[in-house]
Amino acid sequence: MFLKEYFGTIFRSVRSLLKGMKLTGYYFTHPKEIHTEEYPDNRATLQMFDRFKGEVVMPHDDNNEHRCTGCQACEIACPNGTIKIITKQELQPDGKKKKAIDTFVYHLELCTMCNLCVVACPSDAIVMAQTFEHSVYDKKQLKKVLNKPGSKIMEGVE
Amino acid sequence: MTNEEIKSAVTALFPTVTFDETGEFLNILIDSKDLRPLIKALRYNNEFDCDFLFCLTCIDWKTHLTMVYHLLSKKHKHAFVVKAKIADINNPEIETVSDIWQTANFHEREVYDLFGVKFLNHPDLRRIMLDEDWEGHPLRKSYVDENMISI
Amino acid sequence: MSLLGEDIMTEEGEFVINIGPQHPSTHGVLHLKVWLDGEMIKKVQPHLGYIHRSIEKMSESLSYRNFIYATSRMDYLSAHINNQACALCVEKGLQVEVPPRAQIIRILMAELTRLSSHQLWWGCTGLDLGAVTPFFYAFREREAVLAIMEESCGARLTQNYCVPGGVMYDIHPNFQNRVKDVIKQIKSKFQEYDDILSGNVIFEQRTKGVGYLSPEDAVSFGCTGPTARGSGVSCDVRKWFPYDGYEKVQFKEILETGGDCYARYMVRMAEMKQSVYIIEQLIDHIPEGDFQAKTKAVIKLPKGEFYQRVETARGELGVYIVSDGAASPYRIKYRSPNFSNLSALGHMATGSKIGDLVAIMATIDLVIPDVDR
Amino acid sequence: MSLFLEISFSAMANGLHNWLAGSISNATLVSVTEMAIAGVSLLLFLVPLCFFLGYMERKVAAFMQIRLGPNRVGPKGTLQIVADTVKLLFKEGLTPNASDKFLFNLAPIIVVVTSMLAMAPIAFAKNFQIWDINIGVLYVSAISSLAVIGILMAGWSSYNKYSLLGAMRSGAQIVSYELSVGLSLISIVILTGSLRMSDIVASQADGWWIIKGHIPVIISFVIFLIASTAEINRAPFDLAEAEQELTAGFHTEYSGMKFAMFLLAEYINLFIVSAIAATLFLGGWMPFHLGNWSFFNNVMDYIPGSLWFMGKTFLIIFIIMQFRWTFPRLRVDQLLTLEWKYLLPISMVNVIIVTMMAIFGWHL
Repeated sequence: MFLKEYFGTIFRSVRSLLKGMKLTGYYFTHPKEIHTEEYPDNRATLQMFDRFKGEVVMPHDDNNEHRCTGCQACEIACPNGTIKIITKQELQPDGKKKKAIDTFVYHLELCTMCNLCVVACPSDAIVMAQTFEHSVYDKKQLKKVLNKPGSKIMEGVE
Repeated sequence: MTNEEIKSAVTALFPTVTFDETGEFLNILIDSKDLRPLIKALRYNNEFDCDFLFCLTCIDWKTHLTMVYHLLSKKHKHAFVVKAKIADINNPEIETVSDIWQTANFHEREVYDLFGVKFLNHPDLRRIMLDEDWEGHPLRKSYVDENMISI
Repeated sequence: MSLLGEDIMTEEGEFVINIGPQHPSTHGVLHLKVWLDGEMIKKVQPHLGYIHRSIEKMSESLSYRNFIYATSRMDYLSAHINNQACALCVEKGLQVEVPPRAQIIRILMAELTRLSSHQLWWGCTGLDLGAVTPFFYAFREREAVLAIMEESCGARLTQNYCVPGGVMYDIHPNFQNRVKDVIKQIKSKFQEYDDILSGNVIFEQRTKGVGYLSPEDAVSFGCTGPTARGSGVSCDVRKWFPYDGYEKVQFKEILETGGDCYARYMVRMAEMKQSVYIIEQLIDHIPEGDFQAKTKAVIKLPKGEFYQRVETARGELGVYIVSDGAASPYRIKYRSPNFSNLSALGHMATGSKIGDLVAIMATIDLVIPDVDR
Repeated sequence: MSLFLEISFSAMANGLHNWLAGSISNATLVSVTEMAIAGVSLLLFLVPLCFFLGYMERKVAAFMQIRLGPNRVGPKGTLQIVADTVKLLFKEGLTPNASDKFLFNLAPIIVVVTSMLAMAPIAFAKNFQIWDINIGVLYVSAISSLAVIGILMAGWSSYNKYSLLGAMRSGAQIVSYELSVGLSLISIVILTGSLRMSDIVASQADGWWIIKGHIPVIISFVIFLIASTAEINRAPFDLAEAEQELTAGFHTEYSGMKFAMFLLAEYINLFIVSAIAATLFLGGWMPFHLGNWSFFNNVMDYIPGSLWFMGKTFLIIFIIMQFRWTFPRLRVDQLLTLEWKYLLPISMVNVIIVTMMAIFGWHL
């Protein structure tokens, strides 16, 4: 009885060990199963998902116009103070003064990519870009101004 | 047990307690000095049998502190809240419950760390999150951090 | 040069080693002070707070929409479920009905999160016990799950997909197909998991009878999740206090009676299969409709207290909001599952060996940012 | 081809000896010079061997773990290990302040030297042997148990609690597994009737012991594999350096070149135990022969003996590597249970059976 149990244990143990070795042996002999993504080499073909939250950008069209009205909804929505909007008063052709953005400052180093600013924006002026290679040598380079120099607000965006 | 039954059972044992039923749970309000007999009864009396303390925390109401014990009975499947008012905000003290529920050990250390409530008879009352030499108790409303960067 | 024996022991003749905060087997910055007698553990004392960011204090100054993102950084492996808990608690205060579509999406995402979390745990358990290879097998499937997250939520770990009233945006059009593919892939790999780890005799030896936690102690220590269910304590919030329509979903609450590391391991392995089962039920039945209920731009909760619990991959997460009617919570408390589970570690490890401590830590499945908050 | 290799080595050695004896009159000086030459050529063999084993281990691990492994430095990553060595060379070899400095620096040398000494009686091909000592098997088993001294020394002198624990574990482990290794070696010695390596190989000219010796020899082969894996501190028996428990065990405090020496010793040990297993059980440099198939046997003969030897050795190295990348680690008490409850009784009974087999001539 004791011997039966003793050798039964050995038999079961060896079988379980061989099972594991069979699996590793299978993967060793099947290099096609290799699952590695060779990242810097596949840069040209690497396609991020279209919703990937890389950084906040402000799209400009061909006439260097954006959709930001300077309402500061994103600034309020941001939990970390990532966005700072400096506004100015712009003289309209009809003589009225209108609020417009002077600089749209975006601190990438503070951003947690929570997407709340994009959701909060009433005029769809900012979107998330799919870039992800953000490393720089100086932290100051992560402070970005999103509106391009000389850009204007698009016609018809209120 | 239903809330009404709990109310009558608790009142029978402790006539001084008051109840608050506005929230999700039945709140049993009590003064910090009378906490321990009530807690013991709630834990060990068969009718209550609250074996699971699922949350223990503290609220700083600026004038006083409130210890909040969320209790659940696995057997009777009823849950309610015991709130103990600590009037002395400068030197808050309350009896420990860590010998009744072992989970209270860590939770009370956390409350001690972040609110400064001293738990009497606690086996190992040290700061748990912050350094031993940290000054002040961060979750108190009166806590001011000079190094804080406002954004 | 002094004699080794004199200096390496304390004055009381105790041999104390520090495991952590930077140690290969601690999953984060956990610091355990371990009193040893030879290989035997006499006492374990966790030292916490290396990654304490005071999320509770931070949340007191953030609006109800904003503080949710911070909870992703607590238990980063079940970030979506943390967000869901906060969103549910705010909804409870606002008394908002979540549209059915949003509920189903939330459940699907939560189960995918649980799946990915358990897969990481499985890999790390192998790693902690000295088997490196399972880690890579686990990550192969986990990457596929995270790709679903990335496609629909835009982020792999810290999704921030739940908002009060529903989810932030609708699921990606590819979502259903991709989930079906991944589920098929995962189901075919469960046998491999068993072959390389579960059935392995060395693994069984390392976990069976190790780190015993009795049901009474499990309740007393406030253990929840697989840690408590391994001891036979029924505590699945999805069954006890259903939220977000879990009452309409069929699944089993996995209970094991062993109370040792092996039982906890088996609970998690079976939970993975249950998660797959839930996803299979729902994936073809996502109702049409809104993905978000209308809420005001500035959310103000009525005066009062709100408690919401959910079942994360590690146990019961409670969100306790005390509101004074302002636009940000007066006091918020996260009852994190890991904090309570960790408190049982010392009890479980006392009397076992150093190697067992690693196994126990692995099967409690600690996430230190959640302990420290 | 094979003859060419074998003869050339003997001829080379004899020629060298004659040339040295002719040019240097002092006999002691001649033997010292010969030893130096042997040592240098051994190093010239061992360092590339360890480079290769390091590369092989990484690739084996990677392929089992569905990844690619080193593939950046050099073609297919072959130079990765060279880059690592260069890194280790330029790293500062720290010595902890409170450590016993003499022993701390001595320990890695002892570990490497003992493992290199054990290379001496290994037969790479016919007459291709550094030292055909008449007690070869005994010599190897004696030398290899010396390695524990180096490990204990490293652990003790580091003045680190992890190191101390690791060293103590290693002591218990090597002392107990020494028995099983010895007993499984003895079963072949009994069958051969000689401790000399060349005799053991010669006795397998008509078939390897693992085939000739039926099940008992297979059992002692398996026991030898398990026990020697434990003796060279490799996973799943790497308790002395159990990463998850003791960070790095006895070599926690070592860095730079001193650490590299432990690594070197580990790979030399791996090679040695595999070489001994190949020699004793798989026929060393003897080609594989099948009964009466003279054509097949001739073809097999055409493959040089050194290739046969290396092929068998690397097969066993691969198996030991696969152990490492498949299994979880045992706990220290289970490790001892395995030895004292399973391996030792079985190998004792096995030795009796083998003895009977040798007496009655049951083997082929």
